[in-house]
Amino acid sequence: MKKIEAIIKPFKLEEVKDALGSIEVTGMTVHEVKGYGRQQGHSELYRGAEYVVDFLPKIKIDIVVADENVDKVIATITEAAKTGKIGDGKIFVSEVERIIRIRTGEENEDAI
Amino acid sequence: MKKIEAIIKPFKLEEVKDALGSIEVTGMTVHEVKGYGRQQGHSELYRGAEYVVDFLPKIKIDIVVADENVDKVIATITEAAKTGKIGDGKIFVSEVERIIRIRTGEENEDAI
Amino acid sequence: MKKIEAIIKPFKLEEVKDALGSIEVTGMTVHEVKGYGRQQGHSELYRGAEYVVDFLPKIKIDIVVADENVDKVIATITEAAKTGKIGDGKIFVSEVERIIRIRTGEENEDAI
Amino acid sequence: MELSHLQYIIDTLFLLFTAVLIILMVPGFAMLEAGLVRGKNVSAVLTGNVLLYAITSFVFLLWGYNVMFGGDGFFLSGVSTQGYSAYAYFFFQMAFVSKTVSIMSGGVSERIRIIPFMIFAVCMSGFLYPMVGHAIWGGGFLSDVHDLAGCTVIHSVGGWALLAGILVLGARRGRYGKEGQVRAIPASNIPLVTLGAMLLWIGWFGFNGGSAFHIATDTKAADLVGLIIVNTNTAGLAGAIVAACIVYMQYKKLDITMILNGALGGLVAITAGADVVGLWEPILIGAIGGALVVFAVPLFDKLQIDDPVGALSVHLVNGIWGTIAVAIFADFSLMTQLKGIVLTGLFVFPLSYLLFRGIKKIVGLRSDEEHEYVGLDVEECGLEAYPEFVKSKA
Amino acid sequence: MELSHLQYIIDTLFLLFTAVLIILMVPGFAMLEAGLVRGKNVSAVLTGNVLLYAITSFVFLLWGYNVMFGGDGFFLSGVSTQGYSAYAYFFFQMAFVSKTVSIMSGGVSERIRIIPFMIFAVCMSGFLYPMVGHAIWGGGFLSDVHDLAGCTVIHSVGGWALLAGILVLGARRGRYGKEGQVRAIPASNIPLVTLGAMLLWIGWFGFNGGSAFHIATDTKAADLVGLIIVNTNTAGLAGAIVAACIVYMQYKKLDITMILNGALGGLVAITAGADVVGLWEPILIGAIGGALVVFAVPLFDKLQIDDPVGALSVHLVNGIWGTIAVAIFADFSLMTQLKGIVLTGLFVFPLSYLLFRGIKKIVGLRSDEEHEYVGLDVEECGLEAYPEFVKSKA
Amino acid sequence: MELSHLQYIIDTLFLLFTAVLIILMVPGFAMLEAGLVRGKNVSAVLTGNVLLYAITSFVFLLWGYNVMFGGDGFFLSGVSTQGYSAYAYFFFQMAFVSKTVSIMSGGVSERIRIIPFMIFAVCMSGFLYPMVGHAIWGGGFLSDVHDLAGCTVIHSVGGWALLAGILVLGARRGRYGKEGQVRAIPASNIPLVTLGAMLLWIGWFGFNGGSAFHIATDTKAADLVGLIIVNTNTAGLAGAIVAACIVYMQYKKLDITMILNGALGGLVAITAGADVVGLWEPILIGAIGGALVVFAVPLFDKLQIDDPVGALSVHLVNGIWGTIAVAIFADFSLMTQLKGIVLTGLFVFPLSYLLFRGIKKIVGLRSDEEHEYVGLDVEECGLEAYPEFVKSKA
Ligand SMILES: Nc1ncnc2c1ncn2[C@@H]1O[C@H](COP(=O)(O)OP(=O)(O)O)[C@@H](O)[C@H]1O
Ligand SMILES: Nc1ncnc2c1ncn2[C@@H]1O[C@H](COP(=O)(O)OP(=O)(O)O)[C@@H](O)[C@H]1O
Ligand SMILES: Nc1ncnc2c1ncn2[C@@H]1O[C@H](COP(=O)(O)OP(=O)(O)O)[C@@H](O)[C@H]1O
Repeated sequence: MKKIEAIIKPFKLEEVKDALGSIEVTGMTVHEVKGYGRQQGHSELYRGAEYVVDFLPKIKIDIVVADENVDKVIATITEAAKTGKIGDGKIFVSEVERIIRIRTGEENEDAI
Repeated sequence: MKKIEAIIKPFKLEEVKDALGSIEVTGMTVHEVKGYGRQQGHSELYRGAEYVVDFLPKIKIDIVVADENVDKVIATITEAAKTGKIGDGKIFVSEVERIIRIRTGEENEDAI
Repeated sequence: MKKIEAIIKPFKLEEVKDALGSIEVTGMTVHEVKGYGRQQGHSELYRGAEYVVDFLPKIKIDIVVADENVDKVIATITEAAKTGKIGDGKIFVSEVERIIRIRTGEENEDAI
Repeated sequence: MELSHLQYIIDTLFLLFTAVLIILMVPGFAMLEAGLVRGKNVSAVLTGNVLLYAITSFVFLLWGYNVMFGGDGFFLSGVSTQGYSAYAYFFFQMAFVSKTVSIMSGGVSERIRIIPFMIFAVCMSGFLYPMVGHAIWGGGFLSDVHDLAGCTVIHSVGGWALLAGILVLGARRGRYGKEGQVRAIPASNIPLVTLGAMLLWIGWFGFNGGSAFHIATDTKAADLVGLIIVNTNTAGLAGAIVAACIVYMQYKKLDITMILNGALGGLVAITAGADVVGLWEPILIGAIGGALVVFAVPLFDKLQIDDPVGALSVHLVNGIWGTIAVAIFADFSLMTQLKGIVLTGLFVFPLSYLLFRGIKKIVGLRSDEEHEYVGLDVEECGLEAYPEFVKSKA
Repeated sequence: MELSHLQYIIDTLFLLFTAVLIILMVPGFAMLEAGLVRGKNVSAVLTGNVLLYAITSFVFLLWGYNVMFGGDGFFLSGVSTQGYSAYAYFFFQMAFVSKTVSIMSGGVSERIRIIPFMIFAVCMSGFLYPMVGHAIWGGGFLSDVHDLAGCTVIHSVGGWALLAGILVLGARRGRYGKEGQVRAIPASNIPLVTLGAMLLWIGWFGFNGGSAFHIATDTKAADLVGLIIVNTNTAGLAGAIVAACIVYMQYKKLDITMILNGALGGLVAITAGADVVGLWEPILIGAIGGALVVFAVPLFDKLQIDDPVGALSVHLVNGIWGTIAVAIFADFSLMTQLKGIVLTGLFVFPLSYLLFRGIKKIVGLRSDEEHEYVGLDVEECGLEAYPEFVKSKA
Repeated sequence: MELSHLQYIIDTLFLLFTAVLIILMVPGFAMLEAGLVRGKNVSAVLTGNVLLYAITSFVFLLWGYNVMFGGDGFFLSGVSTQGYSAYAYFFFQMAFVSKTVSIMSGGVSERIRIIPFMIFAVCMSGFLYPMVGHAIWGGGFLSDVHDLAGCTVIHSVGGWALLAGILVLGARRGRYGKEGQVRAIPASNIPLVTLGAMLLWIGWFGFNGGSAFHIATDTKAADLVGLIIVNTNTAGLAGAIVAACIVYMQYKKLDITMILNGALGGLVAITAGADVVGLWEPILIGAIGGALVVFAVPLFDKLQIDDPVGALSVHLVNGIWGTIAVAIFADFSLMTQLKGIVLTGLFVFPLSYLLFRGIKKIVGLRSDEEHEYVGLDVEECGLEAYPEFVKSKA
């Protein structure tokens, strides 16, 4: 089982969620984060003094899926989240060893 | 060493923390997240128009523990966080390769 | 490729970011979290009643880097985030299997 | 010193007192609107409210007052008053003018750019409003319309202009789905909404009460002022209660934004005739006013006329209803009242529409897509309203 | 035109002015309470405040005013006034009535459902309050109790009813631990608390000052109004300062919620006798008032009487203290004052208790466990007060 | 009953009305400052504002009033008044005193500890302010300076003391970089800033209008009050508009904090001479006032004089400008006005500086580094202003 962490632009959340809904993704967890990357922050003037906004608001979505679904999920996210402009974000994939559903105690694939 | 990520209902945080305190868990990191899963969001009416709340507030707890403690921690969380109703949440376990305590530079098991 | 998760004191964020900027780190993602550890919370009195603040505000930084940069990044963070007082935080390192840059579709090392 | 001098003095104090109450409506509108929009557009709405008070009052001082009261110069020079200080009278009238534009600023919010809107505000306070005001209050050809404190002169005028503005601007992005579904966009700060509405309510005592102009003519004048203020309050009460009842019956929830809109609807509805009805009529007038709001809000949404704060339902619909109510509940000609309503609409709506189209063409009216996503605060004001606590939202 | 007409006019203006100040207390209470409760219950508290103003004022207009002043009809018909406009007098009296229930709404907040509370509000404004008011102010059998602006008639009445309500309701879930530990539940928005308390303070000038009813009888009447307002302010100052000193000595922190409660305690304490003491007595009266609040708040907690905003300490404790203070600092009978206090308590507390029990039985009073966790805003109002920035809390 | 008694009564009512407006400035300053500081220092700023109102008013009641108006006792005993109630006059004067310290509290915020600041407040309200007040208003040796409502007596006095305070305190940590770069620290809550500024604006009508003291002497007195209030408003309008124009030309953004500061700058600027100029001069006076603010704010930053809310630019700079403007736009001696400005500065600044140094030495003045990081709210007040929604910030 894999954990897919996708960092996207906030206003893309709705679209990504809808796109994932149309494939077999049944759960996800969303974090509000701040990102720093090639997309530079912007600087604002407040009362005549400069004020740099380094970190831009981003959304991180964690989705844990069975191995066979990884490619599909990545493709779906990539398509829905892309604007083609810098700052579109990244996807990280890593191994998950065990999953437990708290309500039922089911484990692993059954618990996704 | 393993990282245990538990997604629970917000009002269970206190109980889970207390339960973990009574076994040997000495540290944890808490995220406020929004979750999407079998537990459907609800829709509200605001000024006569519908308004769907897809994502429900959840708490994600990260706990890094030595391998031998994983089962105990999972059992403890499962017990404390369970309400039996849909939306109770999930636990994900993954491998951690290295731990460093910033203050002392200690590594791995010593740093937990 | 590795994911480095560093939990630090909030007011150290600026310094850590600057220090990382001076080595080859080009991206990071920041979470606002609450931490529980050796550093005890404090208790306040509000209207004559006690009120315990268990969880202290912390910043979690996720940085995904190529394997060869892990040591340098850890050293840099450790140095910049250290105050020597309890509660300085921890660094966790884990394996990342795949990276995708959403904008271009580039993968792995190219996508960092 | 004669008795008449004391009357002059008391009436001056009375006008100053009521004018100050009216100016409390400036923070009133500002808070109401700041609370009803999303966190990312709050500073822009507030900036608009402050600037429109400054600009419209200034224009009215320079020449609008003269246009309205048939003077021919600048400042107060062309207008004569009797029985109270000319300054107090001007101050009272000036307190009215920004209301006409404040009414609009919530309705066009979350997408209009501030500077183009201020250009419209100049036209409104320098021409449109004083011309209608002249016709009805300044001795013009609609003087026989009974409109105590501006159901038509202020609320309908602002409402028609707002309707024109919304039609030219279009809806907020994402507000209506492809199949016409209405997507609610929740208010960001309910305490501000409540504070704003209550300040408006309190300001209304000055708005309507002061429109008697004299409290010191004789004891009857004092009674009349008392009656007007009691009636104003009664209509607000009735509007709130009826809106609460309907909203609860429909949705099983006490949506406070609707209840407050209902109260404001009742207050608008009594504005034309608070002086010519007894104690129980305001209950009916206000109750109908509150009900109209609750029904009108989803109706405008069905027509995809996107009004973030319900200003059309409160001010335009009830501006019309209140002006008609005078004829129903008191001894005034329905035809005359309708004439006032219709001619005002025919004058204000097309002109406002053309003005907004012109402004759109020449300097642009609406912020672009990205700025609307990010919020107008950063683009227009260079700052966020709550930089430390609003979460990332698109 | 005679001089006496001018007096009539000035007193009318005076009553209208002070009544408007009192109505500023409506947003005052609303903001105070909205700031003191948790973010998830803010809209419910605000909705309650708005509706109770609407409903109690409306009931008072329909029949409460007649009950209170011995009339026998509806509206203002049965009550005669002299020396000022009957409308202004009614408006002033109406401004008082919602206070009695506003006092309570913070104390029962975060668990009471809105509609059952509104049923109680109808009983309070239609019967309980006007009956006590009749006994003390309306020429009833307690007319010899000196209570300028309602230490007993308003603050104690609201306080006793609140105590009954809290006893019937019970504490908020999680407020008291199994071993009786008190768990603090911090206020969500301190600027609102401050704004609310300051609006109440300012409203109090009208509350007490206007209760002189006449400013224009002669220069002494004007002096008396001045004295009342200065004394009101002085007691507030003293309450705030003493509360700050005690709270600092006890906890080494300047807990602003306690300081503001202390100020309000001082203001309540001077409400009975601001007109019959000199300039220095209010210092003592207010200082004791402020001290009482600081000591009473943890005391009620020890008794597990859960009052989220400290309303019992401010209004009930100081309503009693202020009524007694009149006998201590001015030439009034202690027995008479005590009689007023005790009989009011004996009348209001049991009846309120029965009423709350009855409402609980018939329609339910308290929200269920899950809604209390999630917050009353969503359940009662269908919206959140700060949807964009309150974090997930249980 | 004679006519003169009615004049006495009306003037008393007038003073009470205007004093109440001035006291609206207490929440005005509190909200303005609470909105402009960071979320972690909001409760501390609010506590300071409440306590300074309580303490300075109390000191003024005890002895400050006597110092100012040449009495020799305590309370109101040594001062005689004529033509209105002595209580009303005292109340009006008392409403002024806290302003002098309120002006300062934003400028020293985010680092000053509350109790040392309150010690300064006692000295200010008990000695510094009443002594300057005595010199200019109380029949002292600067009586020929024309200063209607305290451009010098209040705004400059507060401004000079603030400058001394800031110099002794130093800047907030992190505000200025090593190479002197200025780092902006954004306001945490723009609606509060707007509400506060608007309440100040409205309070100013009482501030300046009431400083005529009489509205009932004759019709000219009533006209004068009307003129003052109109002029006050005009200068505010002009200040806001000019600040908006400049800020937009410089930065292409409508920074609302600057626009509101500009309005306040215009209001300060007209405070000395609103009674001695016609209708158009306030436009110029206010416009220059607004412009001065926009230029002064970054200037003070260049000098590393860290003033979180722009109080020096608003009150000190415009206190001076407004006092000079009287000589430019009306028939007063420039030398006399300058003498008033300079002597006040020479008196207040060094004494305040010494006082702040002394307080620093004896009890400490500034919070330590860690508390400044964490925020003063927790350390000073034991609570957070927005515990549920401010994010972790350092
Ligand atoms: N090495 C990294 N580790 C963790 N997060 C990263 C890393 N690089 C980028 N990110 C996240 O991805 C977001 C987008 O990256 P950015 O470089 O701005 O754009 P792009 O991926 O389009 O080149 C960043 O804001 C940050 O949150
Ligand atoms: N595949 C998944 N990946 C990441 N998070 C998930 C996944 N499935 C569920 N979650 C998280 O767990 C929470 C509870 O899941 P849900 O399906 O609602 O209930 P249950 O686990 O009781 O069936 C969700 O709100 C979401 O935050
Ligand atoms: N086992 C753990 N799992 C996850 N997070 C932890 C763990 N231990 C500590 N942390 C995080 O690190 C922070 C600092 O830890 P703490 O024990 O207070 O200080 P120190 O590392 O200096 O001994 C905690 O607040 C928490 O967020």
